[in-house]
Amino acid sequence: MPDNCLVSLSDIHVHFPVQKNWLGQVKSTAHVLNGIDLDVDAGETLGIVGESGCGKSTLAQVLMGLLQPVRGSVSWQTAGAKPTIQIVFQDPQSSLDPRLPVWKVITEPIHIQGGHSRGQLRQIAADLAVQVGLREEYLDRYPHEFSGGQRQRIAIARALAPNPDIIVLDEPTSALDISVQAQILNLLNDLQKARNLSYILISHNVSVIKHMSKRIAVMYLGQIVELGHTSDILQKPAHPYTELLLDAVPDMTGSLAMKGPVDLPELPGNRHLPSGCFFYDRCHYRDEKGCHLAQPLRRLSAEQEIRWVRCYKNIYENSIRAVSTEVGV
Amino acid sequence: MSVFQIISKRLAGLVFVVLGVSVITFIVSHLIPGDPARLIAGDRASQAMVDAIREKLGLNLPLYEQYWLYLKGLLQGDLGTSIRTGRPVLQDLLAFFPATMELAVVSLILAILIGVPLGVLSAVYKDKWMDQITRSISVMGISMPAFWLGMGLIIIFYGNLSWFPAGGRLSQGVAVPPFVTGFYLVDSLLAGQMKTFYNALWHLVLPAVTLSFVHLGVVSRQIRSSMLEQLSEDYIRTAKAYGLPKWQVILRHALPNALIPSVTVLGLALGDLLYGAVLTETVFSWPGMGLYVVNSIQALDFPAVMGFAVLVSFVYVLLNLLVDLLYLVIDPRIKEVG
Amino acid sequence: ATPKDTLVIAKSSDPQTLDPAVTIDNNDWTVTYPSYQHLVKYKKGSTDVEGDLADSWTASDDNLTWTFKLKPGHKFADGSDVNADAVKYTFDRLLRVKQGPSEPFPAMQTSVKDPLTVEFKLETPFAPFLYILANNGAGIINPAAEKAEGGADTFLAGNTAGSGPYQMVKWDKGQSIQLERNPHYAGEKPVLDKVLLKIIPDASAQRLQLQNGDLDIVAKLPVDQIESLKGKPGVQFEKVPSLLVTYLYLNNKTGPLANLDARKGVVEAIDYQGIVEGVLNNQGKQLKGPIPDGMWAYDDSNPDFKQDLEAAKASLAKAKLGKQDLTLLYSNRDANWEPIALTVQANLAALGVNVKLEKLANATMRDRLGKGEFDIALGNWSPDFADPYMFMNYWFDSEKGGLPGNRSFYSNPEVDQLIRKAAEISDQEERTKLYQQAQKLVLDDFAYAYLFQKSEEIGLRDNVKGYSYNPMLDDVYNVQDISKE
Amino acid sequence: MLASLKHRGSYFWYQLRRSPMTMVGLGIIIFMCLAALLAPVLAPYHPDVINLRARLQAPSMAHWFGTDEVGRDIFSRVLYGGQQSIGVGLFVAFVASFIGTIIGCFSGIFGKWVDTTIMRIMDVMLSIPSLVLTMALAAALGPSLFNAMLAITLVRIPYYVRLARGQTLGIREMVYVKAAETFGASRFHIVQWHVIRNALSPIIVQTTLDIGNAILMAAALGFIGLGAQQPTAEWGAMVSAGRNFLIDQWWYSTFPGLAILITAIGFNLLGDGMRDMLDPKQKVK
Amino acid sequence: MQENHVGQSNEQVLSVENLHIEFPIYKGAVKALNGVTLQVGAGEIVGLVGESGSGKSVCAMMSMRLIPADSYRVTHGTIYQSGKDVLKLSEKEMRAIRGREVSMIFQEPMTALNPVMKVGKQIVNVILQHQSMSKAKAKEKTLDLLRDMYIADPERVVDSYPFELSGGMRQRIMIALAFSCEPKLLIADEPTTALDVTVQKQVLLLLRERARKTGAAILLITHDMAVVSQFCERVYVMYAGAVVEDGQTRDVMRRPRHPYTQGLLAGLPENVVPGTPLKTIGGQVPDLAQLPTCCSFMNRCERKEYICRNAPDLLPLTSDPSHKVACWIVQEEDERHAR
Ligand SMILES: Nc1ncnc2c1ncn2[C@@H]1O[C@H](COP(=O)(O)OP(=O)(O)OP(=O)(O)O)[C@@H](O)[C@H]1O
Ligand SMILES: Nc1ncnc2c1ncn2[C@@H]1O[C@H](COP(=O)(O)OP(=O)(O)OP(=O)(O)O)[C@@H](O)[C@H]1O
Ligand SMILES: [Mg+2]
Ligand SMILES: [Mg+2]
Repeated sequence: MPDNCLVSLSDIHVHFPVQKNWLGQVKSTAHVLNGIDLDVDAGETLGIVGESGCGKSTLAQVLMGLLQPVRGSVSWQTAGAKPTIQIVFQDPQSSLDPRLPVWKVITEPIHIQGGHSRGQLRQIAADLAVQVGLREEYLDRYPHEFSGGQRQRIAIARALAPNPDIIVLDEPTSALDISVQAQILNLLNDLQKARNLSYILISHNVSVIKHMSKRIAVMYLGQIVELGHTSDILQKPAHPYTELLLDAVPDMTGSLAMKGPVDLPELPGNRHLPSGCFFYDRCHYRDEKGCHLAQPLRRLSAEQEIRWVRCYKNIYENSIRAVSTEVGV
Repeated sequence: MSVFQIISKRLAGLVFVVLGVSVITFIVSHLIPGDPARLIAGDRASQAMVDAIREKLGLNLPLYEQYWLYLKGLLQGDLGTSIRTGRPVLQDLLAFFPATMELAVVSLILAILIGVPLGVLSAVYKDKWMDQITRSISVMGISMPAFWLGMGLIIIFYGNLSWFPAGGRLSQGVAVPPFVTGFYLVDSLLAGQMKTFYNALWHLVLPAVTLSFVHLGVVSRQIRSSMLEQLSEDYIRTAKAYGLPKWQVILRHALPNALIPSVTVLGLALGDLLYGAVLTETVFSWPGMGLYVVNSIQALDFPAVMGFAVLVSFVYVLLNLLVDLLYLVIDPRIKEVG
Repeated sequence: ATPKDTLVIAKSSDPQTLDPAVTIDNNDWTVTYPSYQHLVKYKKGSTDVEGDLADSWTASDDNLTWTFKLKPGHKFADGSDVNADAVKYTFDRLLRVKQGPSEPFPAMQTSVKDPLTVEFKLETPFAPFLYILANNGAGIINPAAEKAEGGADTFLAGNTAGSGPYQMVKWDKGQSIQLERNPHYAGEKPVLDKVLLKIIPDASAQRLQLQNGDLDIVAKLPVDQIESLKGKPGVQFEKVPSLLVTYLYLNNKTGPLANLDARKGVVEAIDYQGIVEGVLNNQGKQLKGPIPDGMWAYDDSNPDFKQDLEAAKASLAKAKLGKQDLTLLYSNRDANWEPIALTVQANLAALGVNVKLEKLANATMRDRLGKGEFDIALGNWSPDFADPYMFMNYWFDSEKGGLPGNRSFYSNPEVDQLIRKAAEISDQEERTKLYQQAQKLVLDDFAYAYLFQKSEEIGLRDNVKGYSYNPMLDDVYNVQDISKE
Repeated sequence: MLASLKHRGSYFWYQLRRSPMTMVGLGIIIFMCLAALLAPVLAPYHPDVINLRARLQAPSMAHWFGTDEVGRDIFSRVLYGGQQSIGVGLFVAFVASFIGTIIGCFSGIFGKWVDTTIMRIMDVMLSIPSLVLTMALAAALGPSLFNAMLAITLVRIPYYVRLARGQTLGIREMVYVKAAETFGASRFHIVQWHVIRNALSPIIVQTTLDIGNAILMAAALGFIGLGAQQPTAEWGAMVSAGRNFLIDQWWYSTFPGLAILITAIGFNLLGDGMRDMLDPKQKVK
Repeated sequence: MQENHVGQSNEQVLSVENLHIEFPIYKGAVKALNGVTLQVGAGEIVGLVGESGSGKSVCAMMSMRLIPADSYRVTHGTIYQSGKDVLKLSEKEMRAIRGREVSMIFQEPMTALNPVMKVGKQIVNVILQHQSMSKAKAKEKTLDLLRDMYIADPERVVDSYPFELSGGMRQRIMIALAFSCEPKLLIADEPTTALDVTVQKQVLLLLRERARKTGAAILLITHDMAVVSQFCERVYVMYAGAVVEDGQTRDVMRRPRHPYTQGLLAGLPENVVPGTPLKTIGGQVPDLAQLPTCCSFMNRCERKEYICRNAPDLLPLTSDPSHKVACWIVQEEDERHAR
């Protein structure tokens, strides 16, 4: 484990009871996280991609301490005080209380910690507003009086207020327009440099992840199926799911390609976990040799100590993708 | 949730509610100053006589013991004996309950038959004159003191026009149908007594109109707001985008969806109708529980008041159960949701 | 319109119980009184009594033993004979049940001498004994009721078992009660087959139905309804005297009115004439003292009460009431009480005395009355038997303080002595003297404020013949004498 | 800030003007409240002064609404009665919503057994016939307008508890509350900062609608004789007293009855209108 | 992309001409559309992109006149559907067109279907509305339509309620519904925004396949540039209620001419080296209730000049008439170059 590791998750499992019988006994369970191992280093941006419902937001909630895992542990790796962690949610509309003026929204985390006068809080709010590019005059307005991008700036200001070490960004730009998305991504990058923040960036927009993060984790059905440097993974996916995902991402070049018949990708259910490889049903490469067994997350090769994959087959070798090097404009 | 689950959950609730209701009414009715024994014995009775009666009724026991005795009876379906009439409370209540229930049910049907179309029209023609009129009607209904309306109707339709009878359930000389459900309308049809049926219907008109007018407002207001909600939903846009005729969209798509959240309101409205009947019954000499209860409270007839409260809350919980079951039928989504 | 063979009478509420040994409510007597016979009955329209089941009777000289001979041939509705055993059964049961109706009866033994002779042995002499035998509670019950399902107590609560001209055949709770002729009734056969008592709680509805011919008889209409009904075609009114009196209890024992001058002030302040005119619409007359007109021992020589604000002011000044509020209790039992209470309040307000009105449920009001927690309260009183005893002994005997009758908690040994003596002797003239003497004393003490005795107006359809009112039997109709044209 | 308030004010007026029904409602309320407040100035007679010799007079120039059975001027009594009736409505609605909201919010935010217990008690209270409970309570406490008010308030509380709890459960799921939890916010903070503020509009709407409701309920109690005591003028009690005179002295019950009807209509129209206005779906930015 | 032009003719299934629409609100009106001009030829696949609030949905909804009649005002312009003037048709004539000649798919497959009606019945209803056939026939046809959507067991699916199906499945049902009466035009308003990329790909493929088979034209509304560039032959770019650029997708994506389009594409992470700052457009979208008379992009434009105080028209470039731009500067520049 590297020295600058801030937090490490090991073998996190989260289940939700979804149906109870009349005695209150659980009849069926949603297996949302099924063994997550992950380290987050200081100052890095870790991207997490995966399809809808694979447990990304749940993972964020575990990190925030909003959920207690049923198994596994979250360990904070610093010697001194526990690092502060904050979160920015996807939808800036619903993550800001519509009835609070902006300065109160921004300073809510420190207000809760206590010990600041009203005047101090306003000053802090004003400072933060400037940092995220909001005008100080706006502090008395209410969230609905702002555009989507400005609201997301407010949310970021609020996350910065307690001086965090880590910020979890749960789809921070997916509710925003392209032109605004660019502003927010730039802002996040600037803030990271200025404050040596760590980001955990959750998104299903691969290009955003690619732009922002050095390292990414690909999630599938509550597990990390692939982990490694962004450029490596995008170029040479080692897991069939990653490959499928990357194939589906539309790019700016060429036409939509028809690869085989139009099949119906039914998303996996998390009520009953498969006994073998979780991706078995959708996998083009499946065989009867090892795929019926549960797959551990293993190191891809001895020399690439940072690259991990949850597939015993080595599709990596022949999966070199043509990554577009062409840039528009 | 399965039918079984719903029923078992509600039944557990029923026990709790009935217990709670009995405790609260017990406490409250014993808080009322006054001595029922004295009431029975009469003004001029001596203290010795009053004491004797008190002892006979068990009113000299400590309160918790009285309650315990009451509870024991309750478990055996015995609501105690009315202090005022000397008859078992259950027997008294059952004599009055069907009349109240018939009035309430007919009023509810009336309120729904008129209120739902009004609500739909109001939503479809939102902010048009149609909406203004239907909303005026419903606000009038909600704001109308029922007893006042009832008195007015009697004066006009009995006093001046003689179109309807002044009160009661049947005219004198009209055969009372054999007891099956206690609803004269139903029983007379079952017995084939058409004359009784028409007579009973004729007697029901004014009280039912009075009582339903109030709830018509509640119903149409509810339907209006849930219709408005549904009409702004995406699937309505879809239906329109595929060229379905306006009224098909409204009646076959929006209305069923709007009725779903309204079922709770309608079910509870029946409960309210039961209580609301108290005042209406007084005005229309309707032989229901209303008058009985008012008299019982004034006569400190604890067992009767408690019996009434327990019975009505029982019905109320059963109505909730019915509403839950109705959801199973009309809302396919329920089965899935935990 | 109503059927020819049926008399339709309005009632405001269902009877509570039909057991003669339990009911003390005139409202129940509408059903029970014509269903039972009594040893003696009131003469038509009078407070005097005559034999009903009893052919003749004698009292011993010490007024302790009463012997009654029964008329032969009277039969209960089930056909069995009315005999001495039934009489004994009735009175034994009455004293055993020991509820309201037994209250006026002195301790006594009943014994059967022969099938048509009964004897009552009283423990103390009781002058009005004969009169209480005409009470509803003394209706002779068929002993066969014992064998009914649930026993007599349960059966009699909801059924009749008597030998009167009618019997109850059907009771639709909250709607109507139907009486039919008793086929075995030995007296003169009633004209009408059936009597239907319709339960109509609302006075306006009663009035409209009478006007429309859906009712034959309506009693107790509010005065204003009567006023406007008069002259409507098909409706007639019978004005009848009544012994129902309305008066104010003044708390003699505790509170500001324990002071004689304060009571005097209150009595002098009230606008009696205004009440009779304004509230009653002249449907009644002022009282001159505790004993109303129509009852023997009534003293016409007493002056009418008059409002005299000057005198009242002086009396109140003497009493030094200070800033104390007076509470006035009343209930919703009588529609006239509220305007009366308001009048009293206004009258006293004119003298600077603040009266706080409290309108209570009847049961609650009784509770307060019994405990003496009031300054002034409104009350109605009607005699159960036709004897001044009903007024004088109940109202003024210091031992009957509180609910039993002396609601003012009045206490005067001299009065006690006079009225107790009057209750024991049987000579009416002697008794009149004693009662009038006592009456003078209590008037000087301002024990109560006597307002008025009401005269009833009964509304009838104009084809109803033979109705007569008995002041002792409020709410009871002489249905056996009534016919319809 | 001031500009924003001013803007909101004028926006409120704009919406009001667009909804004539709401305007009518507001107009009625203002009219009735003014009439009640100015009763001492407007009333031609003292409301309690009796005149047995001028009883039950038909409406005339001297007595606009006629007189009652002790000769009091009904017009004056209707004016003064507004103070009682509207006062009761306001008191009941505000106190019940205040208490109910607080209980409901905490019930919703604490959840678990606290919630279960509170909601069970509310279930029980709701399933007791409300009129009976009110009557029994009013009888137990002794008849007076104040006690009737307390009784109605007590009976209305569960409705607000349910409403506020429902709102709280909804708000508790909002992302901004999730966010506050990540800052380590206490439940008290969440209720104070987020829940109360956001649950307020539907509660205010309900409160407005309930004022009319409470006026009707107080009138019903007055009608059975459990409300205001004589000589206090209160509309329900007046209707009840006039009931025996309805056929010939129609004016006695009719005017106080109309007053109840109109006032209740006013509050209902305003409440309806406010519901539409506060409905976020209809909001135009 | 020449191979894509199968079945295209000169017939225009949808033609919107200089359309201005406003919604009256408190103190004024929201000018939602300010001169939109767009054409969709038969069998053509056309994209409509723009930021949120730029008027894409209003434009689509207006083409089918689905906006409540009393909530908007048409201040200028015309809409033609296969030669019929949409703004002048009666409601009944409009109903005959909806679903029959033009269909629509919406963004949220979750809410676009009636939640308490079985999906089969919903499709059957639409078929019976427009085609005279027996109910049994209509049911048969529904099953066929679902089979065309590669749905394995259509018998089960027709008997399901929408909530029992996944998002992708529901969107397939919507596509089946849209093609049920073989319309000439399909308007798809962000049909894949709510879907995962893997599902999005399948849905888009299906859409294209069905359109090809039936000869229908598609107007695809989206704000995903990548989807447009992969899927559409031609694209309209909207800004503040007006079309600012129109041309072959390849041309527009490779060589955007309007400063707004340029800014938009430059802001895409796809188009820069990872980690480097993204280009952004300064300023904010104008308030549609207070639109200036100038070019609506002027206050954000880096190249603004005096002339920009008048609103420009969408005009073909001299150098490439199939490429139209609404910008004085660009038009002028192009003319200079061409000369
Ligand atoms: N409280 C809960 N009870 C039951 N199931 C839950 C609960 N919270 C989340 N889930 C389930 O857990 C799964 C993962 O949810 P999560 O929100 O973490 O997904 P996600 O990856 O963030 O998806 P998205 O990309 O749509 O945001 C989903 O299937 C969801 O239904
Ligand atoms: N009924 C209406 N009343 C007032 N304004 C409206 C109405 N409908 C739409 N608008 C306004 O019209 C403008 C265009 O809205 P539209 O929905 O067409 O945008 P869009 O391009 O589809 O955006 P999105 O990408 O968010 O779907 C918006 O500013 C919107 O607020
Ligand atoms: Mg998520
Ligand atoms: Mg849109």
